[in-house]
Amino acid sequence: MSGAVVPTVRVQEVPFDLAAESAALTQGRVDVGGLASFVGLCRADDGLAALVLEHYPGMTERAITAIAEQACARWPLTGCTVIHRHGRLEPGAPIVLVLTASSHRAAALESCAFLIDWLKTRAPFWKREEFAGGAERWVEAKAEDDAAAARWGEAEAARRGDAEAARRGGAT
Amino acid sequence: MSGAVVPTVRVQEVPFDLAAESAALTQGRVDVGGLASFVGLCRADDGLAALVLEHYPGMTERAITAIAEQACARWPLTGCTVIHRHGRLEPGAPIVLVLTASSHRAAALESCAFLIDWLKTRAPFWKREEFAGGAERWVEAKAEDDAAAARWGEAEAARRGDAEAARRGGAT
Amino acid sequence: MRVLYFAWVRQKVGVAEEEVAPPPEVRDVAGLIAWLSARSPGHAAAFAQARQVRAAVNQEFAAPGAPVGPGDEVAFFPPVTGG
Amino acid sequence: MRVLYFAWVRQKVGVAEEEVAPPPEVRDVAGLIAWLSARSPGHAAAFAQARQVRAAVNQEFAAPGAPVGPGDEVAFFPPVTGG
Repeated sequence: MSGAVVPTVRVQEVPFDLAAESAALTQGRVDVGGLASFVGLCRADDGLAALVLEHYPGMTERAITAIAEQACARWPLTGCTVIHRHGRLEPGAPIVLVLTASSHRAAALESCAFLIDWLKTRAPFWKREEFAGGAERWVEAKAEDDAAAARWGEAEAARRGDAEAARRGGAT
Repeated sequence: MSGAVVPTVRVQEVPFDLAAESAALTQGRVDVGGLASFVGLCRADDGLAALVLEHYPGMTERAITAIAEQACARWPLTGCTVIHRHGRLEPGAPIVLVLTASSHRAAALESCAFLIDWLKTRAPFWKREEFAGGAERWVEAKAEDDAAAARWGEAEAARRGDAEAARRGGAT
Repeated sequence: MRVLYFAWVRQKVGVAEEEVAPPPEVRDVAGLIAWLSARSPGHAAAFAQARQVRAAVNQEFAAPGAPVGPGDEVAFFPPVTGG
Repeated sequence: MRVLYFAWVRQKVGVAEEEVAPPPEVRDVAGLIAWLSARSPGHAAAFAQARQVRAAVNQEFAAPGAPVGPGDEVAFFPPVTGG
């Protein structure tokens, strides 16, 4: 880890405040040149009525923190915030916020994309879709998300000592 | 142009409101899966006291609108907002906001990075740095910014009929 | 040993968590899965598609060969889908 | 023809804009630069490093060979630095 920057990670049921979180990374500072953010929202695909996000209290926060610390080590960030909601979320609701700040815009933009790609494939969440007619379905992990995460160099991460990445894989 | 999405472009002296602009692209909608944003801020490098941004009223708005329309044609966006400030900005002040919304996170993230790279090299702004001691200096265009913009495929843009890109280059 | 289940693995097993005391020959994640599968039809159904089940030991992702023992917290769940 | 200057080009010329009526043989951006350079020491200084000066005709970036004529709005400025 590069030392100074400690990421802010929260897993919560309530909505997050993009403006307040942005201000927390920039207010009173004169060394931040770029602030990148990504907000993931719930879409109403195929008549979706709600998305119910289950998480693993304790492990989910740990896994996200490990990913965020990896981003802080890989890019020269001045700040990093990841907030992921759980519980029942209706279409239009914000689900996840990733915020990265750096002196340089490329570091902020790249680390933000890196974090959201990793959250998709590594953060311990499970999504159940509830449809208007009463049907339910567990969302399956997507191959395209694995591909997006892989472009950040899983091999390189393992070499650099990311034990979690090295141990990744199915239980059987 | 892909038709539906008309980007919001503003060049203004007053600050912008990230939360309000984000809400404008998502509120009441259930088709937005991802909202990417980038805020560029004024850093206090080398004892900088202020950055004075000059623009070309009329042309600056036109050039940014052309770039934003290109992003809307290249990615399946549901919304796109670019706000660029001019005038005297002190360290810590936000300078530029790029917001892109899409059903898919990759489209939002990529188009946001594309827009900020292009703004750096194509938007008609000139920056004068004022230092604590009274010294002043015009900021020169950076080769690294040109390289960042070039990775989005200037040649491809020209082939697709982007007349402005084709005509790019020095006056002499 | 505390065992937790999430998402459809939890639904099939029928409980979110349980305390178990497997015999000493259960040494790793794969061995624990085999032993748990014999506890009930629900457990058997949950682990029937074992390739679809992921594990964590003490809140870290774990491969089938990862060791497990008394006092460990072991979790089973489908592939994760965050973001 | 309306001519606008920005940033250090404006500072060297000494005015932000001016109305000019170049002779008919001034047909393009390069010709206009040559003609303007003779108007004053300030103009000459602004265009001395001509490779550092960019142009726009009617608010579109323009190359040295771009045509200019009466009624056009022509602007000269250093390479842009937005963002």
